[in-house]
Amino acid sequence: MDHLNKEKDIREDIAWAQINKDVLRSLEKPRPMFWVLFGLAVAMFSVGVGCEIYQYRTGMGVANMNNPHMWGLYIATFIFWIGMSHSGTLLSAILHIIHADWRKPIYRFAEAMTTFSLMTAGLFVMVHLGRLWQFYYAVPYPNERWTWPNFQSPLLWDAMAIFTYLSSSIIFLYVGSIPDFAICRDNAKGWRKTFYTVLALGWMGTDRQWRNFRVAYLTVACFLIPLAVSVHSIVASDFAMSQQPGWHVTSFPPYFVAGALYSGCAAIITLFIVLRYTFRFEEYMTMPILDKVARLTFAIAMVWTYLNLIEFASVWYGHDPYSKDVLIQKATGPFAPFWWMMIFCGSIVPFALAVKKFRANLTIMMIVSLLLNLGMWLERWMIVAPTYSHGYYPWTWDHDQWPSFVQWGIVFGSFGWFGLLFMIFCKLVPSVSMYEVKEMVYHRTLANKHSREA
Amino acid sequence: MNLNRFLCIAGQGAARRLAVGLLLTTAGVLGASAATAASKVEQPIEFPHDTHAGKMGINCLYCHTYARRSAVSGIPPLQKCMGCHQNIESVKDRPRIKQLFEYWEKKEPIPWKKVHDLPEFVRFSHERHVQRFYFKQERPIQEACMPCHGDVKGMTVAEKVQPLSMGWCVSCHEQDHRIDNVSAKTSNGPNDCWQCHK
Amino acid sequence: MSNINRRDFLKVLGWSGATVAVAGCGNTSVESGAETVMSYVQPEDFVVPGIGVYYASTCTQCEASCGVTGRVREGRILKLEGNPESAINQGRLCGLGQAAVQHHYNPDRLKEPMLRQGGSLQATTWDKAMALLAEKTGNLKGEQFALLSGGLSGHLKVLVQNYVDSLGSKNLYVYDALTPAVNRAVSQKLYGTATPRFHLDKAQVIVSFGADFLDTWVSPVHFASQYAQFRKAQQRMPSEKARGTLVQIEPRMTLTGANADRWIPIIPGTEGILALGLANALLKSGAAAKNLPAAVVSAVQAYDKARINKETGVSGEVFDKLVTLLSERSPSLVLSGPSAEGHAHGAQNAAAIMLLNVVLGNVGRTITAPAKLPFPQLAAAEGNSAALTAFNDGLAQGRFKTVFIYDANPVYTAPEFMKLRDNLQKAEFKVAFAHYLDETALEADLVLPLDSALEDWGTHIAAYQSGGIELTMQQPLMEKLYPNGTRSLGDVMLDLLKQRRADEYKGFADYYTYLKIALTRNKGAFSDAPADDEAFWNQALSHGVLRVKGQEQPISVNAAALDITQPAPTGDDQFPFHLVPAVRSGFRDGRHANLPWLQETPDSLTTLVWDSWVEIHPKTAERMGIKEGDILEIASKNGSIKTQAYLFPGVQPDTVAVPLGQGHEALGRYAKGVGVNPFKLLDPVFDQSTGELAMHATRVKVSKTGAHVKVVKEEGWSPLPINTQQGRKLVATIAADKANLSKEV
Amino acid sequence: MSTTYMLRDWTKLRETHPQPGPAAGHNEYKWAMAIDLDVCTGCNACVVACYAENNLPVVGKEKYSHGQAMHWIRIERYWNEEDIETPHQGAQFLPMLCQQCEAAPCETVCPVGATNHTADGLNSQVYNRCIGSRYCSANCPYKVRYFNWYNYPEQEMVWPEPLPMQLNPDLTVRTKGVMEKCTFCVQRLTAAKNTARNEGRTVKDGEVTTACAQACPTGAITFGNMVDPYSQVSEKWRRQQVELHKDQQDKDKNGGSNGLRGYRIFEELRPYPSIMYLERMRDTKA
Repeated sequence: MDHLNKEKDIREDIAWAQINKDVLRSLEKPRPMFWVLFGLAVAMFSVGVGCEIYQYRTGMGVANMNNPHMWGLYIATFIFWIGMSHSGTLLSAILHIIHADWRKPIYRFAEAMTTFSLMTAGLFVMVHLGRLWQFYYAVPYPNERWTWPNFQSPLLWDAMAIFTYLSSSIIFLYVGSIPDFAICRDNAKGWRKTFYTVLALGWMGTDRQWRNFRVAYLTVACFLIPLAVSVHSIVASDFAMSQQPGWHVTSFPPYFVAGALYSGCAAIITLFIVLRYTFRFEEYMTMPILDKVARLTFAIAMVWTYLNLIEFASVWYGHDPYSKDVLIQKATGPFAPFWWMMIFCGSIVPFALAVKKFRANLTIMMIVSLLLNLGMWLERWMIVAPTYSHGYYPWTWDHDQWPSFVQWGIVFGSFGWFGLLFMIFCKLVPSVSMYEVKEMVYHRTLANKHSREA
Repeated sequence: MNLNRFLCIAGQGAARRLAVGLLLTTAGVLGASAATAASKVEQPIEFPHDTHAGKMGINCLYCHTYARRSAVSGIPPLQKCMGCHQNIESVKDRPRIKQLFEYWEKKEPIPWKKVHDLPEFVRFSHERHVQRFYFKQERPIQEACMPCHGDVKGMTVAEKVQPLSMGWCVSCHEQDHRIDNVSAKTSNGPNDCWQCHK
Repeated sequence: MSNINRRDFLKVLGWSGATVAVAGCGNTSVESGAETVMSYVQPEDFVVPGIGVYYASTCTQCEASCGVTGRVREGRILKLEGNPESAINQGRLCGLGQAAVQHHYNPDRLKEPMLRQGGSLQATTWDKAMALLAEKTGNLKGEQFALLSGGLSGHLKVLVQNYVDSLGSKNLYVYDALTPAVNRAVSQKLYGTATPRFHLDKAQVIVSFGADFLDTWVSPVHFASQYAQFRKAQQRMPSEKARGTLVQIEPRMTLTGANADRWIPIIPGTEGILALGLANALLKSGAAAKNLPAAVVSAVQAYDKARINKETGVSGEVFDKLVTLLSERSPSLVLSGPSAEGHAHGAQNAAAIMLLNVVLGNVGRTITAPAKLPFPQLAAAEGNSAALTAFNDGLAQGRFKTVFIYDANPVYTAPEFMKLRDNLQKAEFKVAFAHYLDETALEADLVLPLDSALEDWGTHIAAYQSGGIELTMQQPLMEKLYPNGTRSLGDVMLDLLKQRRADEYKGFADYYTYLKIALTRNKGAFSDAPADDEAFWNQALSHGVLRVKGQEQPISVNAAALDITQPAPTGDDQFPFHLVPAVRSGFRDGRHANLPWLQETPDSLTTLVWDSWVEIHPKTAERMGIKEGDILEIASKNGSIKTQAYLFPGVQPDTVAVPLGQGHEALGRYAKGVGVNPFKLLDPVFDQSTGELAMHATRVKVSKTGAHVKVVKEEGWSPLPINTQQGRKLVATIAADKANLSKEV
Repeated sequence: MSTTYMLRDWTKLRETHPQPGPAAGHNEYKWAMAIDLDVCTGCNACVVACYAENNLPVVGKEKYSHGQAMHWIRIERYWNEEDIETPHQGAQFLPMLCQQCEAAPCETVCPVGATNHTADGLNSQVYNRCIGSRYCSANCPYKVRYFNWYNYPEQEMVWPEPLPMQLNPDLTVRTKGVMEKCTFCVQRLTAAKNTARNEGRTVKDGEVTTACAQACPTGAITFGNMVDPYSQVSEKWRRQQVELHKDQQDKDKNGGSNGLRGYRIFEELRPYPSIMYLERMRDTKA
């Protein structure tokens, strides 16, 4: 019974009214600081928009891509954001299925993260297109030209997978927060009242509603898990299905999924700390929970490292001299600094999570989580760029191509966009699931009672 | 693909556009933009096709002489018009003919307006279609031209009666057509993108 | 067909930007009545809209005079292709030739005559201009007039010559910076003909001392097709079933060198020594010494292997291989090229090299005499640089009052030491017949814009005739772009001649009629010419080639006439490097630098574009700590240029090479300010016997400036100092004797 | 490509391995090339010919330096690794253009099917359909696909008046954001096929050729129809014992010491390229 002598995930004597009060406080009129940060996000986003407009009117050339560097930061960042999106699903869906109830206080914002990062990723697919205004050619719909997209193309699978994943995770997020909307409705005034009334869909908390709710929630959760796995496997097959050296690797799909969960968890840690600080959620986002998330992250980090090593090994001992060539270039060529940085951030830094003392220190956790995310972003870039600069065909090798400010600007902007959405979310939707926390408290008390009786 | 069939049955122009439009608005828009309705064009001289092709029954290829040899059917050179009209005293004083003579004296070509204009990236060959549907199948010329140009006999200046849009072309290329007037062998139009897209 | 008619069916039909589609602008529906469609008033029945018509003409991009056919659609010339009728290029055409359309459509072409008023050039009219010419040449003493022209041939040459005569002047200077004049002179001495025919296809071995016959030398396209025969064993006579072997000996690798089985770098100027060494060794190994004067035989004794190695830098082993190769395989062919001839002792070098053909008994087998041209007045007058020297001296002494310049850009091509720009000012009235406002035109007082080669009439007889003599026809491929702006030089010359000898020339309305009459009059001179004049003329135009009945003549050998004495190689501590001004097939002497296609086409060997560079051997570079892209200063006694370094293994270690043709101060938007002009550096060294400017005799010193740029090149990044296949099987190479050619087609 | 065709063509053109002729759906034509590297001198005539025929934009120095040149055919120049010091055996030239692969890596990955296989065994690129995902180029082992990074017709140095009058009306000028590549001069092929059809025959050997092959001063490039067993090109392939549908030629199986010069680049990647190169020869006695 060692969990007894451990610090508790959540206080069991906390009053339900208290929970409502604390959480609803996060929806109150924002402090000035909020507007400052908000303005910052808007500024970042508009930088991105500016760059995109420039690129849209002048042509992709301004991104300083070339032959062979046909794809650039866009695709890399696209994968990064898709990866991010796995956090929510992991916490809410997977942990929900396996009844890890410590997830309850933190899954809501994780899900939001899923949705928003997917929306961001979607944008990058668009930004990447040479003829954005013709994107609808990729949509399979019966049209006057009698033409259809090419269903063989991984890119098309991508588009479809992402769309499905996005829509279902939105549903998941929404369904999951209906009871909370009801609570908000009951406590809100003015336009917020109507707003929440609409969203709450007349939730009264009757037994029947609860029963249906549970079924619905579970169903969507189950539906979401395979999606989450498939979506990143498909993103992986964008590369694995192609035949370029360094991409044409069977282990890519699991590798990508692991990477996704990894970056997802890292991002959760970051936002966990941020929210805990801004909304004073110490009561709910407690250190033990952070500790659990951190340990989970560490585990995934090790899985990722393992898969990484597998990939290197398979390339190194494989028959394909070209891929080996690329691998060597990654380690020694012009991209070496970034590549080693990625190894460091991705495989070395996580060991900090293995240290209990560090796990207990918010500052360190913050830094670590940011480093992890950096590492994961670099990983994606190191998948895309080196293969181009050193592919099959030596005549087109290009080692001094560097993304132009346009590319950097749009990547930068995407973070603004994400922040923007997230801040709006925090002010409209309770970022801690009230009803589930109540459940959690209730279960814990029961559990303790039993153990005391025993 | 069955859907396509359905659309095909739903037929050309409006009906199909409606069907598509119901299925997806974007498509509806495209369809509409593609199939522009019959439009009358202001020409420098209001040339009466009905008289020439209809009353006189002149073979289309007599004036549009390049159609059998070239991708473009060609607007008849001024010389062609004069070839006949110099000797037709009866109509010399008609206003249109007067105009014609003016151009001739100035030795400058008539700035006809294009009626059946395809996008510049389309590689369409009159030659092939005329060869197949007129010479090989030995149909009357009007019949060979009608599917695209409509019943010119009934028009004064030519009017665009078909959408001349991709789907419209494909709908005909997908059908089987007889090789010639003797054998029962049929074949459909080419379907490589590059056959029409340049 | 009459001239009037031509104009009508060459008319441009309803041209607008829209005629060429921009794909994917996404407008899948086209509004009716938006565009007008034009038709001919009176069509020629062979002109069908939508179908290209081909007209034969002649390429004037270089002296080779290849036959071309132009594809004309709706009255626009779209593309030039080789004319299969022409024995010179047999339907093939090099990049330079194809780029002629860009001369024609060039945005920087002169569109109207310009007259210098108050220091600057102002637009004027042709009538004013012609009147002015009449005035300026009216009461002029013959010796006060000079005409500097590029290479001339055919009837234009006659007209120009006659005009110069009509002024009582002797000063017609035909100048070309790049013609192998030394070679011509020595050939004349040795073979009795300046332009012997070479039969590359018949040779088993070709040893070329810097003759870049695949790219820039004499008649590249023709030699290229012969080279193909020479290489493709299966296409040769059964008697000689071997694939021809090519050895190239030169300080800087040319395209021909790049295709050689053996490329031998040599210290510039010592080619003659090597040649004599070979002769010596061959004679020792029992080559027939017939028709070799004893003097020569004894003279070559002095050149033994040790000396060769010491003075030329060619290793004994390589030397031996070469000797065996030449003594085993016959017939062979030895060519002498610019890099051997561009020295003070260039003629001796050439002589020593050509002597090998006598030693090897190639004369009469792989080298024969050209047929005799019945009308010498039409024969090509090839330019030479001695002409420029003479012209420049005349200017310097202020002997010329009125100067005409046609088809030459001396201000750009003349070396700094000539001070030509200043000397030009001494002539009081300078007329430039030009296509562009080039450096020379800018100095002129009157600039007269000429028709492009694709708008003009003309006849050409190439100096180098591969088989029977060909007279190639040049005819307009479309109506003039600037009908009132540009004129044909032929027409201008006729008008000028009418000013002088009205009665003599009144019969000729214009250049066109002049040509027609001139040709139809003596059509007897051409083989299979129809009796009827019109038929003959139409045939001439449709084929673009007239075969001249010229009787064959045997080739003679006069080795005694040769001077083969070789000076001892000299060093120069202050200027340690030899400078090779490398000719680029695209730019030649720089006149084509404003053609975007040619600027964008990578240099075959360095793959650089849009710039100049200095080629330096990697080892030398390493020694001097030079990296690719470092800006180097190349300084000779007469000036210096700064340009980027390119590490190039195909250059002899004490030699640097800078490509010609770039570094224009004017000419046009694509050429201006691009790269540097090595002409300016050249030392005042001249070939002793011919007075030709010795292009390869300049010594320079190389120093780093510290600046560095990214070299813009086609070749990819490579971890090695030079670009290799990185172990991929891209270009596979097989030993010639391993290859099984018997099966090939 | 309507659905009917889409499905039919895929089964026909993708599943069967490309035996020239009906098996692979080549009814009358299978265009292919043989390039003899022994006579290719690297003179760049083909490159200029391509610019002239296919309305290729001249991008200028600055864009060239970014690797954004648009040449559909490029002459590559390699040096021999053995004698880096002095290239005694000269340089190695390779004309590289779209290999018109039978199982083209680019075709399968295009999301909109803008590039797909024609019944003549060409690898078509439909500019109007292209949305510029650049996946095709990403997957091309030869990197012979070129992307319109800018709207070249609008760039003032590219086609200033009157240069546009030279543009070939038989094909378009590509706008920004679309991929383009060598088409084997499809506009010429189509014209030739039309003429042939009108006369109720198929195109004769030598009746049509590509701009590069036509210009080549040494005739290094042979172009023709592989379905026609008597065409020059199929003759060459046969003599070299190179078969279109093999990813390893029988002649190469036992060390390949048979003196035959024919080979295809990156054959082992199984794109089944339609261009056969003939090995360059060097006389070792020289």
